Amino acid sequence: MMAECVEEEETSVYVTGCEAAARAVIIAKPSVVAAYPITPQTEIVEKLSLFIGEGRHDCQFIAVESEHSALSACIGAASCGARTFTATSSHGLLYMAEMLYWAAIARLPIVMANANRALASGWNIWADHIDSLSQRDAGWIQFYTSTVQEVYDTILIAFRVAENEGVMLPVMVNLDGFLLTHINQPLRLVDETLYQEEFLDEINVPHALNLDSPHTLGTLISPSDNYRVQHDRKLGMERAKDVIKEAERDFLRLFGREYHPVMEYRSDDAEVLLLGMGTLAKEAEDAVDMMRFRGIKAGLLRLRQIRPFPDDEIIDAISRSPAEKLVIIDRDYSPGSGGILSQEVKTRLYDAGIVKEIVNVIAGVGGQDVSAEDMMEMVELERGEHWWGI
Amino acid sequence: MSADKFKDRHGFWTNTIAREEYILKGNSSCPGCTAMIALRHIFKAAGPDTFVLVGACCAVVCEGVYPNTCMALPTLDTAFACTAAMASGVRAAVTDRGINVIAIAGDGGTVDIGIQALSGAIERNTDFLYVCYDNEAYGNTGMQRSGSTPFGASTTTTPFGKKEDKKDIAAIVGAHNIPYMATACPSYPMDLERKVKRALSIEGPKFLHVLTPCPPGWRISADKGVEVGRLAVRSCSFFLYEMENRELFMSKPSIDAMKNPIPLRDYLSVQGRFSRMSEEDMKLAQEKVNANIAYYREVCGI
Amino acid sequence: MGDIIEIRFHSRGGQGGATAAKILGMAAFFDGKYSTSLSVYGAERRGAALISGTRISDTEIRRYSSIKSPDYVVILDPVLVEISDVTEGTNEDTIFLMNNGGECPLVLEDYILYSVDATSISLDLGLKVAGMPVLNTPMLGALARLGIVKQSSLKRAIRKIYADTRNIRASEMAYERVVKVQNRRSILEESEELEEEAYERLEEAV
Amino acid sequence: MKVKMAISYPTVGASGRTGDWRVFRPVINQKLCIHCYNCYVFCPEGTISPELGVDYEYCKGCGICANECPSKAIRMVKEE
Repeated sequence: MMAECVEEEETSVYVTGCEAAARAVIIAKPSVVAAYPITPQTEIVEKLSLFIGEGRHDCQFIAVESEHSALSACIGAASCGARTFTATSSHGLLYMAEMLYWAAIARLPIVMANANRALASGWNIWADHIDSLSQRDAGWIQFYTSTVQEVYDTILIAFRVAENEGVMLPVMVNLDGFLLTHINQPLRLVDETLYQEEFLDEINVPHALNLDSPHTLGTLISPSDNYRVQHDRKLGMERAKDVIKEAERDFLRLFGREYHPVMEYRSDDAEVLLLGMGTLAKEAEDAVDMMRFRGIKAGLLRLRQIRPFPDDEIIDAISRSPAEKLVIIDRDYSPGSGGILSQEVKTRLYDAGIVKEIVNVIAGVGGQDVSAEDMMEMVELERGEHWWGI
Repeated sequence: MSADKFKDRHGFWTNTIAREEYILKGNSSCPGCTAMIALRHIFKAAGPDTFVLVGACCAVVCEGVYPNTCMALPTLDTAFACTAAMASGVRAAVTDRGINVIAIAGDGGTVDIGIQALSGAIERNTDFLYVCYDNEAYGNTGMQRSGSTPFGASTTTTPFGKKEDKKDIAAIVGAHNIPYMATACPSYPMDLERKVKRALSIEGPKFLHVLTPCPPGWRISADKGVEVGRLAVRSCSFFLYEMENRELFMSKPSIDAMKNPIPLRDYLSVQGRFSRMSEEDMKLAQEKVNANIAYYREVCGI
Repeated sequence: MGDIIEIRFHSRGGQGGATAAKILGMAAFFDGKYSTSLSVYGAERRGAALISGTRISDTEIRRYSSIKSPDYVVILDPVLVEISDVTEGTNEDTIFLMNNGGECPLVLEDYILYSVDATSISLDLGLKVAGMPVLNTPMLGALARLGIVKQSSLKRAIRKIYADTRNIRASEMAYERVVKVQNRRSILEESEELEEEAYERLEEAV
Repeated sequence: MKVKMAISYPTVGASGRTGDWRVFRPVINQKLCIHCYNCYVFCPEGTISPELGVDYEYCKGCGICANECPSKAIRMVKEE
């Protein structure tokens, strides 16, 4: 019986998306974590305070009084060269909005987990991509994940991307509220030593404040200089494209799990392509298999990042498949304009001179329950915008 | 203190003022800005091992334009609402007790938009000194009323005089049971420096409320800022005191003033912003001051 | 795609329905299977009806949408039969497991129904949280008896989640005490069986 | 550093030659000076040195020094 009391070192566990996120953060060893609770992100903060409290990792946990302050504290710490992490969701993200832009323009490699959730009025705590997509122009690199494993792996990758000397931009890792935050799935853990020694270098914020040679960050800036700074941020975002791919390659080499900016599923010979992000796009794999079983050659493209937008990868994947019809599922909506993801994709298609029949399905908004069976019906829809289930 | 001292020949300014200037000359402050006098002495008292945060306020404009700054200390400019929160972040990254973290913000950034972050940072026991320099309005945007604008003062958003009282930020901060808190005025620079040094010697959150007359905003001439600051203290419109562990110690200039205060009118009438104040309001304002004097007499047993 | 076993739990806030889904999923994970478990909160309030669920499969599960046609329905609190639609999306093969003394509610007359008195088991063991008897671990013990997960894996999962070892005992007791409930369906099945037996006997006799 | 940052470095005259803003210039009469250092202490700009020299390059001419001088040793003189 004694043997049972001794926990063998685990290589895989069964946890929620929130716990996976917290476990990844601890491995990356930030020195400052500042966060404020909000459903459905709260468990990340709770687990982190537990891990830090248990002494698993020496880190300062700042329990701030608002999300605005959470990101502000991270900005303060990162400006002094510290590795920082925060997490939020929905209204919290929008409350942070001012500082989101601030962090990106100040070129601070902060990593944040955002639990995608709808916005009030009419309190809704369920999955919706509008919170993060409303902030897509803030200058943050934005990943969208679809399994508990992917949440964990992507946060591990995020620190390396953010801190790359040519990138120096904050990274937001999005996970669908409840569908990923609260779901339990098996999670394979990485070898912490291998990660720390082979994958992630010591943080170096080249513009961090120091006493030896004092400087000021954030003084007034003239229009022409501001323009240059914004242009340089654009260059950082462009460099991030390659840095992400390189990090994903190294991750595969060291830890055996494969990620790409665009995850293709049976798309090479597809006659109809589904396209989406997050858990909806993961469930779409089931839809593709079922359609194939019925003789419909379906395929799927799942976007893992919307900023920087993987232009080349998406054009390459679409032009490689014979599909004439593209069904883009948006778990978001820009009133007066349309599905945001669909607009993003259409822009790239136009630039590449590709004409497809585009079906834009607004589905899963506000946590609407959408299944693989529903997606099988979506491919029957005609060109244009459709609100699923209305 | 690594700064080398200079000796005065009359022993009036004893050799406690550091010679180093941490705000370099040639910055954008208005001529006669008393906030700059205050900041100058605060940094002299703090010394070179100091990280500074400057919220959105006049001081951030005074720093100058990229790629230059007048600040000779490592300085982080912050957004309006979050100065104290960013200071918590800086302190989390700079854990060495030998290094000071000083956050600077104006009255608007402290008593209005920044009060939540300030309250949070104090409650979290952030080891830093928060300085609110109070020019009693939003000076940067051209003198609009703030929560700190006094009764009767006309601003661009209270063109006929403010009807409400000045928010007592020091009392609000005091209610957090903060280890050290003080009020000061650059018209009494040695008192100010002493309070900064005392504050920095204590671990935990510290708060300094500094009244800084603003020549353009208060409509006084550029050479009168220091003098008007003195009138504020002598009329007991503004009290200089320290509070340590909930015990209040009135400072010497205010003790003297409380014994024999000058009429409030002497302080208000020299400022253009009170020129529209009615006789009735003037009387009311004096009554409010009298009540304050009575209150502090009771508290300090003077 | 693989075959997925879907289990739906009906409980009320504070009874541990969400944790039940997690423990069951973890037990399946210990069995070497892939599983996901999700609680669908109404509101995180004590007493409010809530649904949680577990999916178990030999291969990766890519489903996130709600469980629409459960293979098993577990009812932690008998009251829920009255106040929520426990039969939603079920079919004639759906197996029900209910916490009660072995009687059959009207709506479940035509289903395969098992029962265990989880409330009594917990009360006997003094197993209470915030004054309420713990219902999830005994119900899971009963569920293990129905063969969804190995009992050893279940006990390992319970140990991971709860420090109180009485939870293991509760699951063991429920494992022993779960019974098939006599209802219209079972009587019909039984009579069909009897008829068949009689027919067989008749054939033998002839 | 690969990335260009908006870093501002400490500079005397970060906002230019602020002495040009001046309308009146302070002139210290050393004979009347009692070395109280009020002018040094109260100067918002730090343009009066402890040796009581005025840096006219950056002095904005606010006149606080003259106003605070107890011996009237500082006169504000109109700039030519």
